[in-house]
Amino acid sequence: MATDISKLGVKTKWQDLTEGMIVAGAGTSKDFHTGEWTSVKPEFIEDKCKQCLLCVPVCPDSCIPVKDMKRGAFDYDHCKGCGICVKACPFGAITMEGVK
Amino acid sequence: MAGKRDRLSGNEAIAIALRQINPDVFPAFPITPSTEIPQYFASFVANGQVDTEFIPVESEHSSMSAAIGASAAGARSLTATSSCGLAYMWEELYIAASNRLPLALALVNRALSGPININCDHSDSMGARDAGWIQIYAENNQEAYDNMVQAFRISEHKDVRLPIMICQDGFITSHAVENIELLEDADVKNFVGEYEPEDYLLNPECPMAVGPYSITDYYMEAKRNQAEGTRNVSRVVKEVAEDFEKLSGRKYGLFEEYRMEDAERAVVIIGSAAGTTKDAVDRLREQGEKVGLIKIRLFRPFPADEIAEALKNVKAIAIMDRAESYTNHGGPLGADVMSALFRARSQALAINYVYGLGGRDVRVEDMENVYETLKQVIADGDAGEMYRYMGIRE
Amino acid sequence: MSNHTEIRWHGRGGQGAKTAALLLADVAFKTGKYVQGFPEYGPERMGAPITAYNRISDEVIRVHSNIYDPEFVVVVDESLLETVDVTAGLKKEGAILVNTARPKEEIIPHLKGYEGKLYTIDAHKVSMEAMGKYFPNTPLLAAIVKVANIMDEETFLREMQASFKHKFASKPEVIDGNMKALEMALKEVK
Amino acid sequence: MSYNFKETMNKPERLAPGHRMCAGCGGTIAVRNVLRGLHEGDKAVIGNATGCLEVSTFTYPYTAWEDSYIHNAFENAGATLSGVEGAYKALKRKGKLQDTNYKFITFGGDGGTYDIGLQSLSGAMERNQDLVYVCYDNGAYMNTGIQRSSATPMYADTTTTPVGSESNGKPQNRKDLASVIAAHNIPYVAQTTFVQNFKDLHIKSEKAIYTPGAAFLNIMAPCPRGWRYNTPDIMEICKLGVETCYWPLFEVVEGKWILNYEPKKKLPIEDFLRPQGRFKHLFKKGNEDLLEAFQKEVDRRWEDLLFRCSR
Repeated sequence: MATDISKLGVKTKWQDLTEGMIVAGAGTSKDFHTGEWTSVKPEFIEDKCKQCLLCVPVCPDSCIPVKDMKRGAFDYDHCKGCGICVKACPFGAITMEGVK
Repeated sequence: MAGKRDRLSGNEAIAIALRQINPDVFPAFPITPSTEIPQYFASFVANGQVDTEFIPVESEHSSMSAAIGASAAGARSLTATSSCGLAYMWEELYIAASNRLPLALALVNRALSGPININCDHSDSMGARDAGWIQIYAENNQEAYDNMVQAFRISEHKDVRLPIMICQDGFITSHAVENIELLEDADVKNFVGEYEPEDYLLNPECPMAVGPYSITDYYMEAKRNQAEGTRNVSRVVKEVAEDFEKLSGRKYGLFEEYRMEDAERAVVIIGSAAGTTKDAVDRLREQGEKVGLIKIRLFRPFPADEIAEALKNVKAIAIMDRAESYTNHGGPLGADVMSALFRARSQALAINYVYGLGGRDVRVEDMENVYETLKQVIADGDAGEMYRYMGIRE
Repeated sequence: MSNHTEIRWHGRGGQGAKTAALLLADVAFKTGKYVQGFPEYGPERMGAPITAYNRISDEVIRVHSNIYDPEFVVVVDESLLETVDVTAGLKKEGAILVNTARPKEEIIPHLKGYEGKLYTIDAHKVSMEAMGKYFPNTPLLAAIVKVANIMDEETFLREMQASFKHKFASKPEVIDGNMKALEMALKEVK
Repeated sequence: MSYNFKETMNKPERLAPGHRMCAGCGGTIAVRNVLRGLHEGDKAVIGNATGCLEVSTFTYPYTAWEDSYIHNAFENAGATLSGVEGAYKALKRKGKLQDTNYKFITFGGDGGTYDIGLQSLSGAMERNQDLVYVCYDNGAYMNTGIQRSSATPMYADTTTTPVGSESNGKPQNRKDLASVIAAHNIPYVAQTTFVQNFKDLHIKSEKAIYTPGAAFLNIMAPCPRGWRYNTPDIMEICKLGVETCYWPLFEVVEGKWILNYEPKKKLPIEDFLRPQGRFKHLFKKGNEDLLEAFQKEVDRRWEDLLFRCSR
């Protein structure tokens, strides 16, 4: 059974930690919002997007979701604002302050 | 309870126990004097007597690493080693324990380098005593075999889930052919049972992540959580021993008390020299001397209260360490026993001997002399030098 | 301790002194005895002097030390007489068995005044005649069984036959030679 | 294997967001794209040597991995996954694990792979364990603060090979690990990086994962902090690495060396070095000979590779 990580915080007593510090389940890092690390974010200009998806593989933070062969809105909860996607877009559909 | 009489070396005995257990994964790297264990086992694999995945890795660090990987994956796994091999695993020993992985290590005790030496002492396992492993020691091949059969039941118990080290004395028991009584294959299989972990890497129902980075906020709680497993070991060791006695007729506990009923002088010792000491005890008992012996079986976790209780009527104690620990005041067993005595407010006089390093032989006469020394200690009412060497040229 | 026998073997690495000690333990075990057979290990390779030991008893053996005062000593390689104190601790009620073609008179001076009995066997000759190859173990095993009176000859030969059948299951042709070596050795030890 | 970029991008994400790698990290770009080599429906166990990736992707209780994951220690990812893969074989054989296909992929930085983990990697490769070892090579020990590794290029300024009045950075050449692993005569070895819209990397990852036996992928994964380039420029840096022949794309399939890409016009090494702060000193007046020496080494290795691939 997957570990309920909402019960595991820095106030958790030793009795309530998982045995061997394992975490059953996957992808629990989604609950950790690295989007707070930066105030500068890329902006997605949907009108200019041709859905080439070239921005998708370059994201180090898996913040460009793809569904039915189309990219969606940026995941700002996790985006650290590195700006790589801005450069990857051939159509100027992504902009970010300080990146050209 | 059908046993089979046989004569085997300690290494053969362990290998046969492992054949009967038929573990899932056995990564191994040779080192004297444990080498024969993977050798025998490889022949069982080659002849189809087991269906274990035998992985001949390139080092002991890797044998323990692979055993950890296999165990986390959901497989019953183990390895074997000695001496520098164990030292090379050092980091991994801690990881196995902190991950709460119930894997086993057949350790054939040998002196650590340097100088390099292939013979018996306990410096290898004693150096690993704080790694979080269960450590169980054997006096002879029979005990090595019996302990191996019980190992996974202890290690995999849901209240324990800690790795276990089954130790025997290099060459002295590992390479000596002696009589032994083996259990039937089916009895061992039934006794050990199936390994059924709750969470494991190869669980198709639910993935698992193991081996996290722990920030300070969690680390201390994690260590305390681990210690809870250790606290349950004594109880589980006794429970498993009771079941084992029903199967084999052979009785085991946390330690063996030999002629301790009215003993005024006692030796506390680990391993093959306990047998030699029993002969010394018998000789002295024939002369009317009130001497006894405590042979440690479970050294980690250390059954301090029980040992203090067993020693409560004793006037003088010699604690025998087959390892130096360079404290300037004695060896590791000495430290544990003396601390147990202190906690129990014991008034006994105790001395701690370092003996048998690098295969230095221990004779019945040597142990008789130890009891003689204890007699003098009682007469003097003073332990004198509490940290001594036995059998040293000086 | 009733009926407790201790034997020390002196050989050279590669000659099979360890194997001989293990074989002796094996055959004694089969007659219901408690046994120990163990080598004294070092880093030596082929040719270096090595020691092996046996304890054979009617009672459980608990002692795990080497043997210092044996009843019997077997010298697998007579060249060791020059370099090793083979009679050290040897009880005078016991005996020493030396693998040699030489007459006893030539051996005695090497025994440092040992007062017990000396037996000899030419294991080379026996081995070559019976097996066509030099395996000193087999004749020496038979000789020490006889000298130390470990068991009666008939039982010994029966047990060894069974043991060889098992050991040489894949090459039964060598069983006869081995058995012949045992029988010859029982006769030739003197 | 037909390749379709958009389909590859449409696959489920196997590295979740919320990990704590630096903004612009090349390591996680490598990981995400390697994992896209997995076929949908197949499960995986991911191994990981200690390093940035490990401490950042599984900080208790947050795992970024959508598959089972094991971190053991720094130097033993190869051995650890050997044990996992051995367990898989054993459990399958014993009928304890049915109907599920698992693949085994382990990631290590150059520290855990070229250096401290080389023995364990070599062992796993030589035993031909059915796993893929992926090195995300950023050319230094970044986790501990940019110390030199045997993958660090010559003259790079690192914290243990600092540039100073008597030092031009790392004095030694970098180890050619892909060749070392190829010398193990395993079924599949490849070197790649983030070029050609990842086609090269995606195809090689799928091949590595689905080649029975041991496979090794060496992926140049720039580290903006350690290399000191403008973070958004990672794709350009990778491209220059390939176009200067500093980081050639090749495969060794069953012992056969195959060059996957030859630049139409090989660019001078300066083009790759100039954007990186760790090589700033090479462009000072008087250091022309260092650039020349660097170029010579790149040329020598490129010629050597061409020769191997021509046989």
